Amino acid sequence: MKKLINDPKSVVAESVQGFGLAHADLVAISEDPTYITRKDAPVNGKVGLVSGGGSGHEPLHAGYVGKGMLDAAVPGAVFTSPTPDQILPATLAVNSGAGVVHIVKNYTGDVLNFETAAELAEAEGVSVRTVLVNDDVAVEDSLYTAGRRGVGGTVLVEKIAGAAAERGDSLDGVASIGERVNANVRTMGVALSACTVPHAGQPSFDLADDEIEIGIGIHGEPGRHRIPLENADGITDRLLEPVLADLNIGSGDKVLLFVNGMGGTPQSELYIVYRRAVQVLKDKGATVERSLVGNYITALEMQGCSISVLRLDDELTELWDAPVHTAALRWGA
Amino acid sequence: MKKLINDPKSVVAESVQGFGLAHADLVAISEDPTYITRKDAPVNGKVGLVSGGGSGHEPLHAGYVGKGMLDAAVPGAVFTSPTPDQILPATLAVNSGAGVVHIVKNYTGDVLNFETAAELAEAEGVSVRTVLVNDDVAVEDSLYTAGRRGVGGTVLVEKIAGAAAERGDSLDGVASIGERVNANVRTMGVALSACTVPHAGQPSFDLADDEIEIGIGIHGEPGRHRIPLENADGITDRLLEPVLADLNIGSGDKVLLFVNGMGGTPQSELYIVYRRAVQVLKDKGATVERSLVGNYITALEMQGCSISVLRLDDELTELWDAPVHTAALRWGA
Amino acid sequence: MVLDAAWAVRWLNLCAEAMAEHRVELIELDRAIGDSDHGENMDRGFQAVVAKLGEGAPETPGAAMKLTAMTLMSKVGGAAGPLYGTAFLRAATSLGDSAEIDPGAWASALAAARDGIVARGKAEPGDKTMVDAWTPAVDAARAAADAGSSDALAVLVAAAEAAEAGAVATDPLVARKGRASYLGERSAGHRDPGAVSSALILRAAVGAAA
Amino acid sequence: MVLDAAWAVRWLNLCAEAMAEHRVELIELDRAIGDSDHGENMDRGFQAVVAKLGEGAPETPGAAMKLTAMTLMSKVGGAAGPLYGTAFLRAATSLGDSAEIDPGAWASALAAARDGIVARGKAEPGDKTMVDAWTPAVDAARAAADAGSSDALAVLVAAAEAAEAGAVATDPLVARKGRASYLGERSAGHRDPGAVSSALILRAAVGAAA
Ligand SMILES: Nc1ncnc2c1ncn2[C@@H]1O[C@H](COP(=O)(O)OP(=O)(O)O)[C@@H](O)[C@H]1O
Ligand SMILES: Nc1ncnc2c1ncn2[C@@H]1O[C@H](COP(=O)(O)OP(=O)(O)O)[C@@H](O)[C@H]1O
Ligand SMILES: [Mg+2]
Ligand SMILES: [Mg+2]
Ligand SMILES: [Mg+2]
Ligand SMILES: [Mg+2]
Repeated sequence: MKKLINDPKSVVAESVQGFGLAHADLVAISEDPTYITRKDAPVNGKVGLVSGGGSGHEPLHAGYVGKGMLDAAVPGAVFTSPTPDQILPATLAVNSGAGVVHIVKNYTGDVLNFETAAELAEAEGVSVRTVLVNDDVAVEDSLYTAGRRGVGGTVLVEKIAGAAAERGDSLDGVASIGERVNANVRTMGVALSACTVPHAGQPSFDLADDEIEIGIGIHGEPGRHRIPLENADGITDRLLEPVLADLNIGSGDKVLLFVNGMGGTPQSELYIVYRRAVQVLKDKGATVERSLVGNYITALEMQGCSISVLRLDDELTELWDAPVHTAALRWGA
Repeated sequence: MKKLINDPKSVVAESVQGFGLAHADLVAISEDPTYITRKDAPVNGKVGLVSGGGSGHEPLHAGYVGKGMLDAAVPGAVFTSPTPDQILPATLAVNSGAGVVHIVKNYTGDVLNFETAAELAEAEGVSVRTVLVNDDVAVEDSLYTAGRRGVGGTVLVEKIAGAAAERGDSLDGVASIGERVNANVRTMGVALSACTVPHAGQPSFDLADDEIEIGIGIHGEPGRHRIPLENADGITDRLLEPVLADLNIGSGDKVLLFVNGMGGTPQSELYIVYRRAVQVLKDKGATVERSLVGNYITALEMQGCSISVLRLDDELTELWDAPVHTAALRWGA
Repeated sequence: MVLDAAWAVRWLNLCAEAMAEHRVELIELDRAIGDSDHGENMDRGFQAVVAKLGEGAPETPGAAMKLTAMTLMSKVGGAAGPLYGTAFLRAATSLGDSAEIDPGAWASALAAARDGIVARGKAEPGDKTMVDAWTPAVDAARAAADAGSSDALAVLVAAAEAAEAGAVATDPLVARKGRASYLGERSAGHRDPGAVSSALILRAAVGAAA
Repeated sequence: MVLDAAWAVRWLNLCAEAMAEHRVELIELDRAIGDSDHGENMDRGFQAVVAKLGEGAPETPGAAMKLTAMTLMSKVGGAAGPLYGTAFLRAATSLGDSAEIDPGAWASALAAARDGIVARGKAEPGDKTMVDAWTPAVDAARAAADAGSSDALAVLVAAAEAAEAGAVATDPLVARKGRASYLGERSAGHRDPGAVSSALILRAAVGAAA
């Protein structure tokens, strides 16, 4: 295992410290328990937005703390959801009295830990609503399973719900915007190589030189199936097809197209995938109104990408365009 | 070789097309010959800024085309400098009459091709000044060698010279600001793994599991020497030491600290390096006034990083802070 | 053999030893069908329990288990943290403040723990989770206690053996809960890491009484 | 054998064949001490030359070489593009519009080409660059021509052989120019890719005359 780290046990703490030093104009850091808040939190009268999850997905979530997006991010150990004793103080720290929305990716660990923290916060008199993100079409959704995972769509939920909070929407309003985004976004991912969790010291799975994993998540879990390496257009078609089918995208639809790198893929390759995805959407009669291309929700140094499509309406577009000023996403501010 | 590409021969063309589609609000694309211009080029009365070089360093240079930075970017084949028949029309396209500055990384190929293009442009009545970037302390600088390479400092030269052009500086003024940045910035890099040039199909060099290359450039060239893997703090010290020595950084100096990922390194690791670099600078009595942490000048999917330090003065700081709106760097606009 | 506070402390210390010893094995199991963190999480959690116990000895087995519940909840994270936290909390509640645990009370505590895991995680037997270790353990402990065994050790042993067999029996299952469920059919042929750590915990209970 | 326009066209086509055939070898040489693109660049450049030649046959050797210069300049990029572009341009100028090249004129054209490379690249013999193939080739061609050989083939052969020996002789050198110079001492023990492609070009000139 080759990494620019000092010790697997100090990866999260040291990287959060570095992040705090580099972005001291935007965020404040709590070291024990670990969480990151907007520097000006709590913002008077504004609904607070908290997200979190295992580390290793950077810039998610700390990179999205700031004006127009999250009020707090709560990083767990690498690929391990954080604990209530981190989530609770983060929630209290960003509550201005207007209540707090938890944006939670649908994994058993995240759900349970945020659930406990929400109960404890309610017990301290803070109203909490939870938006569960579950946009991954690679995973079967059923009552009898853990349900679909939260992946790329999380970034879009955080941005758009963040804009709703910033414009002054109520607690229920912010939560319902977040749910609307989640209901209209779907994602599918591919890995060309695995990632290595620092304390594990070995790649999360073994892929032959001519194989790729289709339907991977963001935790180095193996995907749904393994196929021989294909060219970029073929892979793009394969990822996009179930996404568009599940969303029933067709003629006249306006979408946001998000091509996300898993951490170890050059930007040039993401643009090659993006190019093909635009062609496919155009062929379906849909219009790409907004785009995002880059490493926004990653799995350490994994090579691969995910494609997310969000069906836009005027309000979602307006909220997407609203000013945002965070370490990883910035415009209009 | 595993890449999200269709064909090694179409990598640059398709990725530029995708880039153009994703950033149609910012840039216009010329496909043959290949170059990217600011959408509103030429900007009336403003000195034009053109940079370019081999592809594979994305977001450099296309990602820096836009308000407050470059007017045009000219991408060559992967790791191959572009030709005069690309550079010349790009130069003509962004000349508003105020002349054009070429920002050229110091490699034999870039220097020769830009030199020819500049001569041809002058022959067509366009005044051209060239700013040569050569910030890499890994390489010996002497009249009898090819001289130091242009690496991380290029991003800072492009941003700051871009701001000078945007505020209306003259041709000579913009060039001299660019030269001032170059004179005050030094960089050193490390690779944990090699990259694979698409048409070569094999990693550029072979590194054992417990080895790293110190003093690498951005083209997958092997570095100056190979050492056993060290921890992040040790590597940071090793990179920073010659940078600070060459710049003679000491008590009272104000600097911009730029920790750059080579493409395949997780952000969390870059922040661990950044954290240590801040400590070292603080110990020397220097103040980190501005920072940049992320993948800004890459070598495809190489794992590793470079550290650049720029000695700031009030004017450089002001120009760094000036509004910029490009695909990869954006603030204040 | 009496199952008192001293036994509980010995047990929890042995849990920590077991997690440290099997850390890599649990990471490897989780690597195959999950995200490679289970061994790291359990090791970190039980080291914290040991540290907590070092600050002052709990007076009853129930108090020891409550302290464990709170510590695991705040140090483990992931799915296992809240599930084990709830399990230890429910067991502690079931035991109340009695100074010693008799076989029937132990069987009831195990049942309460298992019910807590099910309440939070919604997994059924056969879903390839830690429930597949706990459910046979609960049944075996209950049967041994009902058979009138007044030998606490025998009840502990019955539970541990059943948990171990339950963990082994997860091998062919297709996961329907937890992270392994994302793999669908590909999850078959691997042992569930949480079932294995559950068996380690119940085996440590035997060691503490032996 | 006369070195006329037809010979020049044959020569340039053979150059393209040689670059295609040695593409991987040149990439490998550049991978060791450079950035893995030399074979790709030369192959792309000479394919473009062949395409250009297909649009209409040049009337003189000089015209063929000028067309080659412009094409390489606009299609190769990197260091090699401008260097070979200048080399062919200077050779074309040296040859003027004569319909046939005699041995002395060929030797002068090679010298002009080499001087062009040196003027642009500032490399000296021994710097481990293509100059180390061109300089012995120039000397050998001049010597053969001065020896009064009226046999053009003998002059071409002398140049090619000297270039090949010159390329081999770059093996132990430490690079002082071009990308290999960044490696310092580590560049020793590898052959310079540009010296090898130069030798291929001069060998193709022999093939076109044989
Ligand atoms: N819904 C559930 N019910 C019961 N146990 C579960 C459930 N989900 C996961 N588990 C258990 O948790 C274990 C994984 O724990 P761990 O790796 O620490 O958490 P994570 O899956 O969040 O990485 C699984 O092996 C399984 O036994
Ligand atoms: N200054 C120079 N003078 C002469 N030849 C040079 C010089 N610099 C580089 N070369 C030649 O160019 C070759 C490399 O060409 P190529 O790989 O196509 O370009 P790049 O180095 O830009 O990738 C070297 O092997 C060397 O022979
Ligand atoms: Mg986990
Ligand atoms: Mg090159
Ligand atoms: Mg796990
Ligand atoms: Mg090269």
